[in-house]
Amino acid sequence: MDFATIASQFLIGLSRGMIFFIVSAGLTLIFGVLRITNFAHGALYMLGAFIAYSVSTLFGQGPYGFWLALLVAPIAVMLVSLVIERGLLRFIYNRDHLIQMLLTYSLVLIAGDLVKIIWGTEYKSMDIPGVLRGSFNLWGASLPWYNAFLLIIGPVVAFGLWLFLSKTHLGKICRATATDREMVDVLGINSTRVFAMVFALGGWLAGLGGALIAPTTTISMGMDASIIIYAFLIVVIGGLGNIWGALISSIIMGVGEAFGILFIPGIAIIIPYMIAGVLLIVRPSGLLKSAW
Amino acid sequence: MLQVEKLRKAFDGFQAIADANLSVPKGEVVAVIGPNGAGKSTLFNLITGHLQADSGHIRFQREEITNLAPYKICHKGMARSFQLINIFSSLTVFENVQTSVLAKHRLDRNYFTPSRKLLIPETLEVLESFGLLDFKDRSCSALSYGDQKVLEIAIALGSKPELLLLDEPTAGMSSEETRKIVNLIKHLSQEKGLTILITEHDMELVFDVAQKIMVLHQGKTIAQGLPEDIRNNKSVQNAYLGEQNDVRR
Amino acid sequence: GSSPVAKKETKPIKVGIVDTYTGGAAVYAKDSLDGFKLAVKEFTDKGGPKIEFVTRDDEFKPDKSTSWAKELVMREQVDFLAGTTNSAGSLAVSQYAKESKVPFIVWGGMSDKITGEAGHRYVFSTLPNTAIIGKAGAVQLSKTSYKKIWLAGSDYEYGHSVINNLWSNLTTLKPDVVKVEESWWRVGETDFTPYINAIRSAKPDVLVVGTGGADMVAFMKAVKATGLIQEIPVWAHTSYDPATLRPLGDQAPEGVMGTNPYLFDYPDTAENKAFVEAFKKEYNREPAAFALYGYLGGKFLGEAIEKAGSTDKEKIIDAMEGLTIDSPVGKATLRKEDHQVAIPMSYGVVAKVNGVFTAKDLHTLSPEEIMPSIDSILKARSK
Amino acid sequence: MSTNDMSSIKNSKGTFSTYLGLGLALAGILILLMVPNILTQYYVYLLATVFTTALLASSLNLILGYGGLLHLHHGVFFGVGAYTVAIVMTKTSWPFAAAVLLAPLFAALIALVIGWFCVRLRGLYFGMLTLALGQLVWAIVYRWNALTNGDNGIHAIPVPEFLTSINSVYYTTLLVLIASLVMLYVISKSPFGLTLLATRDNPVRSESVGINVKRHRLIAFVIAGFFAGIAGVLFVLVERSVAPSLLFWNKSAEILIMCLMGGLTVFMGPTLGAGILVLLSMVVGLYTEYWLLVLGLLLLILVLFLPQGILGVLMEIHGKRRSMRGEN
Amino acid sequence: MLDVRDIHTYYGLSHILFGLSLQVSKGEVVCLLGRNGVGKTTTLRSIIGLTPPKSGQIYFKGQEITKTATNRMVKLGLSFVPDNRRIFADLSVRENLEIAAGIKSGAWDLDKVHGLFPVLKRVENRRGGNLSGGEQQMLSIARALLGNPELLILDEPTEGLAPLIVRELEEQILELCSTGISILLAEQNLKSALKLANRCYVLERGQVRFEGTVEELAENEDVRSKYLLV
Ligand SMILES: Nc1ncnc2c1ncn2[C@@H]1O[C@H](COP(=O)(O)OP(=O)(O)OP(=O)(O)O)[C@@H](O)[C@H]1O
Ligand SMILES: Nc1ncnc2c1ncn2[C@@H]1O[C@H](COP(=O)(O)OP(=O)(O)OP(=O)(O)O)[C@@H](O)[C@H]1O
Ligand SMILES: [Mg+2]
Ligand SMILES: [Mg+2]
Repeated sequence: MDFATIASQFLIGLSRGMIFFIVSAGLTLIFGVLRITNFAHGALYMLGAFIAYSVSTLFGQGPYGFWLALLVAPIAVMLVSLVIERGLLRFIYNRDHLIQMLLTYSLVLIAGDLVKIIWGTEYKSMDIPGVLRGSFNLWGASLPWYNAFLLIIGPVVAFGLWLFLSKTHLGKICRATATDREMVDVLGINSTRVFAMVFALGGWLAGLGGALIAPTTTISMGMDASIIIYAFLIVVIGGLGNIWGALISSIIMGVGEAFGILFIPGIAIIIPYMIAGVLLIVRPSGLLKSAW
Repeated sequence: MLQVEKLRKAFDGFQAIADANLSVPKGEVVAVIGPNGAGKSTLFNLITGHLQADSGHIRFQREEITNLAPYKICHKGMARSFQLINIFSSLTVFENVQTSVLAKHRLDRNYFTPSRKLLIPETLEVLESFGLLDFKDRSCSALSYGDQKVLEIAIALGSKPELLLLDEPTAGMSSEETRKIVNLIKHLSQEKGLTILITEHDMELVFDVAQKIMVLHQGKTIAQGLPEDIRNNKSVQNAYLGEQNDVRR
Repeated sequence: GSSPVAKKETKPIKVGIVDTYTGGAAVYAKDSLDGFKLAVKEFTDKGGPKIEFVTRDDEFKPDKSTSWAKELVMREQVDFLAGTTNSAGSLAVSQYAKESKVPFIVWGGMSDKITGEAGHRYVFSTLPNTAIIGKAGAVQLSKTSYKKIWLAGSDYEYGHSVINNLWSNLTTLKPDVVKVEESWWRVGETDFTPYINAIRSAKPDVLVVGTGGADMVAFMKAVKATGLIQEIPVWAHTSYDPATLRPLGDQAPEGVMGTNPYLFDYPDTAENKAFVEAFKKEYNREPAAFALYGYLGGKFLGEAIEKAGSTDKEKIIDAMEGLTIDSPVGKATLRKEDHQVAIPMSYGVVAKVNGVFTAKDLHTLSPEEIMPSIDSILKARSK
Repeated sequence: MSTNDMSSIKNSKGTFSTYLGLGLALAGILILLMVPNILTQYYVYLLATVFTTALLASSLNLILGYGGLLHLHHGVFFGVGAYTVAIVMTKTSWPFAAAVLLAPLFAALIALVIGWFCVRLRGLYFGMLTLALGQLVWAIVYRWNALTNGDNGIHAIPVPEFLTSINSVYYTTLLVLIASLVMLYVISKSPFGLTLLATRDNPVRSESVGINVKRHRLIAFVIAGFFAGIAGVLFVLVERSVAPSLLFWNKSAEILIMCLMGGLTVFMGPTLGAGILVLLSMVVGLYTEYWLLVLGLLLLILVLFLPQGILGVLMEIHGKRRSMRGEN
Repeated sequence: MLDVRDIHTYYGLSHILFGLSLQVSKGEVVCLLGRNGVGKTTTLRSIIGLTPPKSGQIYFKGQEITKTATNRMVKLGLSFVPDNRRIFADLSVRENLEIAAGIKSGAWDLDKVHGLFPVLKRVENRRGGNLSGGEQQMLSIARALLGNPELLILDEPTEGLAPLIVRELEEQILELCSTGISILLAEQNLKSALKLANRCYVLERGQVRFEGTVEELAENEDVRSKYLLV
């Protein structure tokens, strides 16, 4: 195996990890602050992809379509999340995990059929924007521009989240709310607003993930099911609620899978579960400390 | 009966227990005192296996028990109560104590005998000695705070220990209830011959019940001895007790 | 107009359709259902046999397929079963069809086991299965000079079966081919670049892919984005199918080879045109391959009822065995021995013609060329 | 009733309601025994499915309701049980009895392995690891073509002649369900069950009264796996085919919903939940292809308004009435 | 300043407060006394809005706050230090303080708080959850002060603290009132109550049984033995 292949495979794995990160960051954020395991996160991601498709179709799949979709879809998903939070989730914050999980699972079921009602059953596809088409030569191997684009977007999102959580007042409040919601209220901060905001932010990230993945794949019902298990595994491996853990495990997952595909292509399907199983057995409570 | 030697424990680089030494003679009531954050609860957690020590030794009846799992330590004859109430919230008062009695008799893995037929007199006896008999079929979460605190100790007694560790048994209790607990401790020690290790901030209580006192300060044992000696120990006074008259009152 | 035959009071034949109307695979079930409905309508219009139907959604879960099949047979008392996009569902229902002696027309499941080793008197298939697809691909590839072959596909029955059949046929047709390696991706894979990168580094002569549904479109996109096709030729069944090309827009990779059982504009015959027109009129879209399969299912059933002159299930089965009908793709026969439909298949490459992506260099493979031999099937069944 | 008897009723309250419960159960069983003479074949089959699912859900409840462990992937043990029968019956020449014996044992073995890793974790971590390891088992079943036929599944699984008619399948599943439920009930009332409740309420405390919490949980896990394996055997009897979707996580989610629907805190809750869900999915499926939408909405209502489950609510009302009577 | 009128509070179905009334005037230190479980904490939680009363009214500076959301209390000038401290375990000591700062402007800032509790400066970067009970209590009070309260509500501030610390804390509280903050305090410890308070309310079963100045209470042997058992 030559160096170019290994290096490019590494970068491809990294870019794969970036999508994982963007989706699972939202999941882990919501878990950390709201203490809710959001099964519907995959559905929000799927919604992001479908909305991105609709937006870009509205502009005839033209060059601006994608960028506009990238802007609009996450915001639309954020609004949907806000409705979910205000309309449903806020009634179950002090219930146990199982109840919360099942509530979000009910949203998965509902979302699946709603998407079918709204967008129909046909496969949808969205164009890669002109400037990101094709690939470039990398030491003799080739790397698609779009993957390179993801390699930039991922760290930008990560850095933004870090700034937000550790440097802004709001970020600190988010973390405080994660430990004791009632006390946050006692200190004069409106915790319901914090919850709503965090859930919306998580939804925004899911929508962003969906919009980013949309041009590279087929937009279809069922794309939620395939991402959600990945996102869960990543969040758990990283340490529940820990964004940096999610970043690390996303990279491990993406790169691990890429190399699995390179070296044992025949059984690539079990690699994520193997990675997850091994890491969780070695570090049962996640790579980094749970919830901040 | 219990020896702690050169015990150390750090949390993320913060030395919570730095060189703690303690010996508890059989049949005595020994009190561990020290300011808040001195490491008393941590010491208890190390002794009962809820935390893993970084170094040092804990011996119970001449047997090394350092870093053994809590349930194994319990089987060796050590039981404890907790600073914060720590009971089986969905069980009845009776079942709370029965659970511990069952575990004592290693019946917790009996699958086919209905548990309401097992070890009833023994459980009732414990409940009776704690004055909880009247509530036995109540859900324990319906008890008052004081009664829950008593139940907390009753559960520990259910496993018929030789050494009982009490972590602030009277925290948040009224003076009347505190008096009840003092009497209970004296009863357990004098009538039942139980060895007791206790932490308390209530100095009146400590000097009332303890035959021996160990003072912990910033994770270190700074003094150990008879109550009178401790009372007069200068470094102890500085660290904890403050002026003498405060204690005498 | 009503013919005198139809005047005879016959009880309608009731068909119970179990198929996947939820999730990613729902698109096929919808197509085949519409095709079937068109066929039923045509019979009704010309006063032919009365066919009623009910549908049940199995959510792509085989255990649901059988439980619905049982409901349809025992409670709804249907005479025929049909459907199931999920191959495992088809096989499960087929087993029940055999036990309950209720004939089952498969127009969704593509596994070669359905009419192959697991075939029996009560199961019919009106779509080309993976054995046929694989053999067609082998025939096409055997006409090329490629020797070093990388096999890849979606990690599920369809993918494996197409590739296995293709490979075993190709090694007979062209003994000097060698397999470089194989790679399998999960169904629903969103990012094919790591697979393509790994394949590219091994420099095979050709990449042969067995993937379907949503994965097909995503895979084709990746072939384009990575520029793979400039370096390594690619073969994939249905690569130039409108269902693949339409969503791709201008992102289709030119030059990908493939085979296809049905195109609405090929063969350019009157029968096909008529079918496309009728379908368009009913549903306002062009028929895709699964529409044809559903249509064939309806056609075979109707004509068999007419031929049998009876609504007795056993007699209809007898009539169906070996039945040949006129279809949009020419003569279609349900082979007597294995109940597998024999229709021609096309092969060609993806190309841009007048600014639109379509197929070029189309050739037709006759059923004789691509159907697995009866001998091999009987051998598999006797195992 | 005069106030004088009040105290005696209060004392015998326990036994009285026990007898009432027993009487109801017996009457129910009698009716169920007559079902094949009353209902048509399809409903007999459907009830057999209900029994299978009920056993599966009840076995999960030992871990979920009694152990308080967030076990998210119970379907795996069910699937392993079913696959064991399928593989033994199609790939070996061993007798059916061997398959039936092996299936729950093998399911319990898988539970032991998965549980061995999981019981070290708490709360959601426990749940997530069950999910990850369960999906790993699914991936193996899905991928191991030579043994499992991959996603094609195994069909036409041969079973002994006397178990082929729907009625005999019905009686078999019914009897196995009753026997298993009785066993699960006995276990839940045994010291093991009481201790399991204690570990659910307060694992730290349990440990310090001398309970080996991890081992206790592991044993509960294995027992639940064993009974799920039995349910897997019943599934093969009823359907005679298996496919990997049995081990996929959304199957397990369905089982969780059943437990919740019936009520986690009530022994018969999961059984009731299984019955409702299986019957409902059939009835709704007749009218619409949007069953999942309906299920989703139903679940939403359940979670928001009836989190104790249907039986849970009934018991609560019953309890309140009783305490109201007792107070007077 | 604070006027609680005839409130009835429930936890679910259980009736805890039975028509309880109390007043706090500006600059006063008022102490709620009573044995375990008489409803001191519940009274404070009712005022702050964590368990709003089912009936009765609460006025603060003439404005009715009976149904006001907890998170608006700080803005109105009410800060609360709960009995179990409720430190944000995962935030550093400094972050714990920063969060509370800036909600309502006033004299208290980080420096001033550090001046009152020098310990907090030393452990600034430690995780809140790793502090000992006493440290947590100080942090909790400091955090409440950053809300610049006009009325500070303290629930058993000396519970579980070492005598030395208790004394220190008492001094700090007295210092606070000298800055003009009114204080409402729940205590079991009669000694510290007598030292700190101007007026006392003695509770029993969710009702006020005695109301008067500290001196009156000190003289009233009857009430003390009946309700406080000392
Ligand atoms: N969350 C709750 N649910 C039900 N009852 C409660 C709850 N919290 C407290 N109680 C009950 O309310 C009553 C009053 O409790 P409260 O905490 O107000 O007492 P307190 O005077 O503060 O006692 P302490 O001195 O122990 O702090 C007690 O009987 C207690 O058992
Ligand atoms: N899990 C932990 N992680 C980090 N630090 C800890 C942990 N537990 C305790 N500490 C620290 O160890 C020190 C000793 O705590 P400990 O609870 O043992 O004190 P204590 O003597 O029981 O005090 P108190 O009388 O207030 O209960 C404290 O400074 C505390 O912050
Ligand atoms: Mg302590
Ligand atoms: Mg209180």
